[in-house]
Amino acid sequence: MTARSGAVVSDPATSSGAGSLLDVDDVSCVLGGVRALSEVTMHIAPGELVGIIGPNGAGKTTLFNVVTGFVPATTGEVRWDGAPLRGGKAHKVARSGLVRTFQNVGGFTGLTVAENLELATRGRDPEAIERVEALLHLADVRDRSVEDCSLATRKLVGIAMALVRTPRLLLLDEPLAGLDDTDRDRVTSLIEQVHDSGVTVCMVEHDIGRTLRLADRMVVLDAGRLVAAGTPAELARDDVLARNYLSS
Amino acid sequence: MSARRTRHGAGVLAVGVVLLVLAFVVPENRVLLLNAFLAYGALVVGLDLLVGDLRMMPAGHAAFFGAGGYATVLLYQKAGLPLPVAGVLAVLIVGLLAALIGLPAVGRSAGFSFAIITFAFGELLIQLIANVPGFFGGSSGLTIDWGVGSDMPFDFSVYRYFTLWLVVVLVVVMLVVVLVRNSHLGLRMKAVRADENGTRGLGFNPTTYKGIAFVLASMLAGLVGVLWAPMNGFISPDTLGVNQSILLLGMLIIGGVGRITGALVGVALLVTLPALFDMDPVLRTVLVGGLLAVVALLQPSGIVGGLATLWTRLRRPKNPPPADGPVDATLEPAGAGR
Amino acid sequence: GGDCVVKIGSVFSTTGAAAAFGIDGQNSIDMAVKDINAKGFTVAGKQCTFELKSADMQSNPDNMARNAQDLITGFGAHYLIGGDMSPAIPPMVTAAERTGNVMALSVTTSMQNYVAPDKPFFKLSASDDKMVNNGYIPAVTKALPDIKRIAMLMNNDDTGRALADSYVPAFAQNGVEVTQKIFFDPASQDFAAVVNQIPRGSVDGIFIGYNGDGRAAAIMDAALDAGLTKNFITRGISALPGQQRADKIDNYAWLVLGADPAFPSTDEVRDFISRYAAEYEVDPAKVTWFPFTHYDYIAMLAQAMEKAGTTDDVDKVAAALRGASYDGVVQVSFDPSGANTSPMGAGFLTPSGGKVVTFGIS
Amino acid sequence: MDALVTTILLGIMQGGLYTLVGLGVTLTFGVTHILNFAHGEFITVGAYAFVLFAGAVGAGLALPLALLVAGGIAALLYVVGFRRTIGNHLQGLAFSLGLLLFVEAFMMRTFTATPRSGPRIEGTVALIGQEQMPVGRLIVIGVTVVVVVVTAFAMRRTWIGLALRACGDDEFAASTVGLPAKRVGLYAFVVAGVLAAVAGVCIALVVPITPLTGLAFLLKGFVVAIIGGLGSIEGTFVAAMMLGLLEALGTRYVEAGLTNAYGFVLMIVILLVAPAGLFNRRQVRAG
Amino acid sequence: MTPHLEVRDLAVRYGQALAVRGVSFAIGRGETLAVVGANGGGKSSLGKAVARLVGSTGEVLLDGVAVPRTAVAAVGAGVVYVPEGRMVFTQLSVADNLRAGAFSVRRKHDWEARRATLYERLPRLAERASVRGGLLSGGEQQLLAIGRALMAFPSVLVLDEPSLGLSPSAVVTVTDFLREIQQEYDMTILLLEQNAAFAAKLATRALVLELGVVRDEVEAATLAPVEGP
Ligand SMILES: Nc1ncnc2c1ncn2[C@@H]1O[C@H](COP(=O)(O)OP(=O)(O)OP(=O)(O)O)[C@@H](O)[C@H]1O
Ligand SMILES: Nc1ncnc2c1ncn2[C@@H]1O[C@H](COP(=O)(O)OP(=O)(O)OP(=O)(O)O)[C@@H](O)[C@H]1O
Ligand SMILES: [Mg+2]
Ligand SMILES: [Mg+2]
Repeated sequence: MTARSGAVVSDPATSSGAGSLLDVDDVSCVLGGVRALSEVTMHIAPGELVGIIGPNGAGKTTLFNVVTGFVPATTGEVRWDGAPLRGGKAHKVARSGLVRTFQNVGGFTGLTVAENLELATRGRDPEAIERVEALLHLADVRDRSVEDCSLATRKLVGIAMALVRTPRLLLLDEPLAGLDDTDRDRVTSLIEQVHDSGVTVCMVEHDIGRTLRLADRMVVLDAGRLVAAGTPAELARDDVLARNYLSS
Repeated sequence: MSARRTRHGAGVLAVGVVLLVLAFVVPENRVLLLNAFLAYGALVVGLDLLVGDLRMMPAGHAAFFGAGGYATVLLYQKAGLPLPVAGVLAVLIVGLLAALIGLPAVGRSAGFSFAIITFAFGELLIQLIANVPGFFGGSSGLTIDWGVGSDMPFDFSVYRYFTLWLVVVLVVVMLVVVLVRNSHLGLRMKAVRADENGTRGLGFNPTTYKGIAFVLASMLAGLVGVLWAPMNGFISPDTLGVNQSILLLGMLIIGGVGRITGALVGVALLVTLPALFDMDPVLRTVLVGGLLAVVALLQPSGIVGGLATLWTRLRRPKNPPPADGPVDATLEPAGAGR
Repeated sequence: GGDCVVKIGSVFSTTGAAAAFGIDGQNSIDMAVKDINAKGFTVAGKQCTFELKSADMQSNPDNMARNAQDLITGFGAHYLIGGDMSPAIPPMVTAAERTGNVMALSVTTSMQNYVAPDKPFFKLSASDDKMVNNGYIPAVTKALPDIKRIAMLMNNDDTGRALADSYVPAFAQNGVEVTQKIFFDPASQDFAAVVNQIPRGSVDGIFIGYNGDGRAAAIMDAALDAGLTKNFITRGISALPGQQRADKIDNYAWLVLGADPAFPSTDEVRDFISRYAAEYEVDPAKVTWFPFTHYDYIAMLAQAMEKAGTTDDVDKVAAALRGASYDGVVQVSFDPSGANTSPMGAGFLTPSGGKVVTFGIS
Repeated sequence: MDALVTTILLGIMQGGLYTLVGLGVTLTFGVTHILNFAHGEFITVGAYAFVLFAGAVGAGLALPLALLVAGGIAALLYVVGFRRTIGNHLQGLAFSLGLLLFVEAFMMRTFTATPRSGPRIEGTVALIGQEQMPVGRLIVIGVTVVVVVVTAFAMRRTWIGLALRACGDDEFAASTVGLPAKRVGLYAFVVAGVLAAVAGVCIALVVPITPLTGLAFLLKGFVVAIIGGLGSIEGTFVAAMMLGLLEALGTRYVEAGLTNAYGFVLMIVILLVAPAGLFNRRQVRAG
Repeated sequence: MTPHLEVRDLAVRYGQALAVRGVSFAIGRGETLAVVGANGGGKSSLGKAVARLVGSTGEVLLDGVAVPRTAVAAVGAGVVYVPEGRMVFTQLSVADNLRAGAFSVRRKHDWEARRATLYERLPRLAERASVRGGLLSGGEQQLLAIGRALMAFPSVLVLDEPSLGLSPSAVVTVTDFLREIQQEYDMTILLLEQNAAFAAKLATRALVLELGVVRDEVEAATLAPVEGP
């Protein structure tokens, strides 16, 4: 398979195989007449940290939606842990350890930050809550209702809720958007820690710099197509890719 | 959370004891009034599981109350089962009905549709009853001949005997609500209220929680019906009607949603007080309507909600100084929280 | 006040769909109580008065259960009167039976089922069977000889079905064929689609059973619009719908209980109507037949108590009511079994004018 | 099947009335998110105003007066009450329930439950075969068609229609573009009130009215608004026609005792097949 | 000469908490002032107060005249706020979203012309003209929100975190677009951003807002981090 840019692209199949955690095979997704994804194939192996980048409207969020069962794929197949996934059972997918955050603000209004976290752990893991609260500096606002928190705090709450659930694969949709530099650094190091503790991570981001630093492997989407995939270094070597997608 | 549960549970039991004493001491001519308070109290408190915790507004809640009553009467009178057995079966039947009609309704639709679908269900039940007069008694309803002349414990009248049971039912309903509210289930229900897609992402199926609440609340309503029909000795399709359902919602909202005290105050205000003062029914309807409208406007969180806000405000030391004055150093800056 | 007070509880619908009759029922009992109390009545040597407490059933029979219980246990009434719709009777009678020693009186059709020689329950109008077979239908068929085929429109409920069962054979006996029985949804407002079921030219008239004036008016309008017929025979409906459409219809017949406000037969009736209308500020043209029936029965009740020598042993009072008669504004009477035998009438509006024909029930 | 054409026309008329009511429900709910149980009272008020004014000043003048009264009351209720409840749908619902009880009791006291007949338009039009149709009912069909078309056009193409849709979408966003959301809610209420009053007048033209007439139609209005897919004009129209025809045909050919059950069965069946209603295009995306 | 937009001693309070505490600044016509600072610093609150979307104390003057107190009138006066977090009308088409932005514009010709210009500059929106706002991707929604605000012919544009969720290429598009359009329409921009690099590209001066108080005023250029490799 070759990317339209003609870039050096590592074969997505290399990381597939028996050990693969998530396989996206030739997935297309048509939504309201828009071809949001077309023939996307990618694989995530256990322990990887994959960064997905691409311009607005490229289909990144849609990819997450398909993978987590919120939106059915029009054609193609998604396999989670070897078993095919079908759309419509988002809560079941979530329960099987495939945890995602949402691009929009996080947390349930009407609940305090602490209640949100308790909800996410299903009330089973108070230590995890304390740990994440400390890491994200959320302890001070734990009794505040999330709708009274600033946008950034709400984003952090959303991420915290995903983290306390000890995911097997963590899908983060723009975790850094809307955060200032301090918070970006905090969240970045948190993602690193989580990854180091053995969680497979896949994140969509527009903060290219931080993503390149974090990721083991990058995937570039544009106009619904997978245009490139490879290690950050591989991508950076390709002038066209670097100019089109990596420069800020 | 569990401390709160204990506190609330104890409160409920205390209320139960007071009501039990009342059951013995109210004068004979006030027994029915007490019964009405107990029955409507249980109905409205149970309804609050849907309205307060999930913001689901059934416009047909009374249908399940009536269904409980009908099932009891039919099982007792036509099938010859003993009343307690008939009652238990009736509650199960109501649960089944609620699951059948409710699950399609709660799963997918917005609040508005839910209100109207439940309402339609109530109307359909009425049609069913009216069109099978031989079995359901038609629009004339069914009478139940239980209790006439038989001996009651403590020398109670039939009505006062039922007061005891209604107290038990109200306490049970309140306990269920307290337990649910202060559990993780309650938390999930609140989350569903805020964002259904979000709960899906957390691995909870919102439909399940709405369904649980709906079936539970309906069964609680059915339970009240189980006692109400034999207590009255009669049940008719009007028990199920939309007017009754609207009244239940009205009581809850006037009193204040999300609180047991709110529900009980609403019932006291709309059912007990007018009867106590023997108010002209038209005047009463006008007053109830007007009151509901005014309370809704001035105090959206209901009377009890309003009082609670007032209370917290009074307990706070001082009103904050106006913002246009010099910035008060003691005042917490908004961002300091994090 | 006297040294004995007799508590009467009345339950009518002063609000809701049935209020037109309910208000008249409540007012007339109120008037009767006032009139009787002005003189008082003597029972076992004591000077007695009535104390009346009224409850509003709000056109919802479910309220009857609570109202009746309240009046019995709360107010302490031994006499319950009212229930302006058939479904209200079971709860009323149940409440009375449970407490024991309570008498119930109602004009409603379904009260018939509870009337028995050993029970303190009385129906304040003749049973439909009797009045149909012995009075109303013969009178109607005689007065309207050209009507040979009719369609019958009834509420789709127990009362409607029961009535159809007694009216169809009665018509047949008098040579009138009921070609079609239509039971319609009691909540219907528009009857165009309903009357559409009747093929044009298949009937000479339409029979409308117990639906209230408004329903009857809507049915008549729909039938006239569809060009079905200009003849209407009604039951439980006043002269009003016919009078309002006098220029569009040929014949209109209605059943008269006691007397008819539109065609008063005697001076007593005339006086009563004007007094009643003035006292309760109602339009004399809109008075129903409820006041005649209910007003006289209160006086009859007092008479029965005088005769029985007790006010609170309702079984004795009931015994005294059986076989009794009373001449008030109109004539009312019960036979020895407690069945109502008060004379009734049939009203007719024809192109040549209106009249009321009375007949006895035995 | 004899009387088929008549029955279909009767169904269309009924459907037209349901459309008028359903449109009002959809409109107020769409813009203000208030589930207004008192909406039916606009029908009652319009109908009574028409009948009373017709007795006093003649039907021609009574029509605009009735619409004016209903529209005025709708405006008043909005300004005094509903406006303050926007954003808290429990509050709006409670307020409307209170109003419903209040207005109904008041109307009952003032006008009693005795039905009243309004002015009737005499005459019938011959249809094919033996069938005929009253002129009054044909006029009602015409009026509803015109009103529905005008409303639909206005919602699609005009400034006010766009304003109504935008405010229903996101009130805060609307205020950032200089749209007075609360005032737009007023327009929605007035339009809904007038539509309901048109329905009320039409009803009074063909059947006797009582203080409970409005509520009965409101419940049908709710049903069609939901079957159609809340917020959709064409959906409301289609659903209303389906319901009207189903009721008329069912009453005529199946069972007259079930007239009011047909709608509820229809609703439950349709919602099982299309949970969001027939024409609901309201979509939200996850993420 | 009076500044185009002047803010004096502005304060915003939510219940007990003060989000903005006595902020003052002035912006000349055609200038862009950035307000930067950490999350929760009160940037959005400040912006909303300027556009009269939240209650505040202190003064907001446009050409020396107080901006009217209601949001609707403020839009009429030319102060338009672009909300953070892409609050587009989710159920309206892109075209209707833009049309809705022009509620305060009387003449049909005016807004149609402007919409045409916007379509030209942002072909992405033109392609999606008949799609519902809520179905656009995050970045597309951001463009739409900005476009919608421009439809009101603002003289002061309050931009709340326009860079949020924009891909690097889109950031370039948006900055270029905003620069051109600012020149063309002679707009004053109040830019609320925590992305300092983005702020540096558009603004000349920047205020640093911390816990609701202005801590510093700096040249915008100094905000830009040293360009990476
Ligand atoms: N439910 C839907 N219906 C119609 N079109 C949709 C739907 N969801 C997404 N789209 C379209 O699919 C395309 C991809 O959207 P998606 O949200 O996946 O982009 P993205 O890569 O996440 O962009 P961003 O970085 O801006 O968030 C967009 O053009 C969007 O308009
Ligand atoms: N409606 C509200 N009610 C209560 N507190 C609020 C409200 N809106 C904002 N706040 C608080 O005011 C402070 C400032 O919030 P604001 O949104 O203005 O900050 P910001 O600088 O825009 O932050 P961000 O970069 O996260 O958008 C925060 O602490 C926030 O919690
Ligand atoms: Mg996205
Ligand atoms: Mg902000």
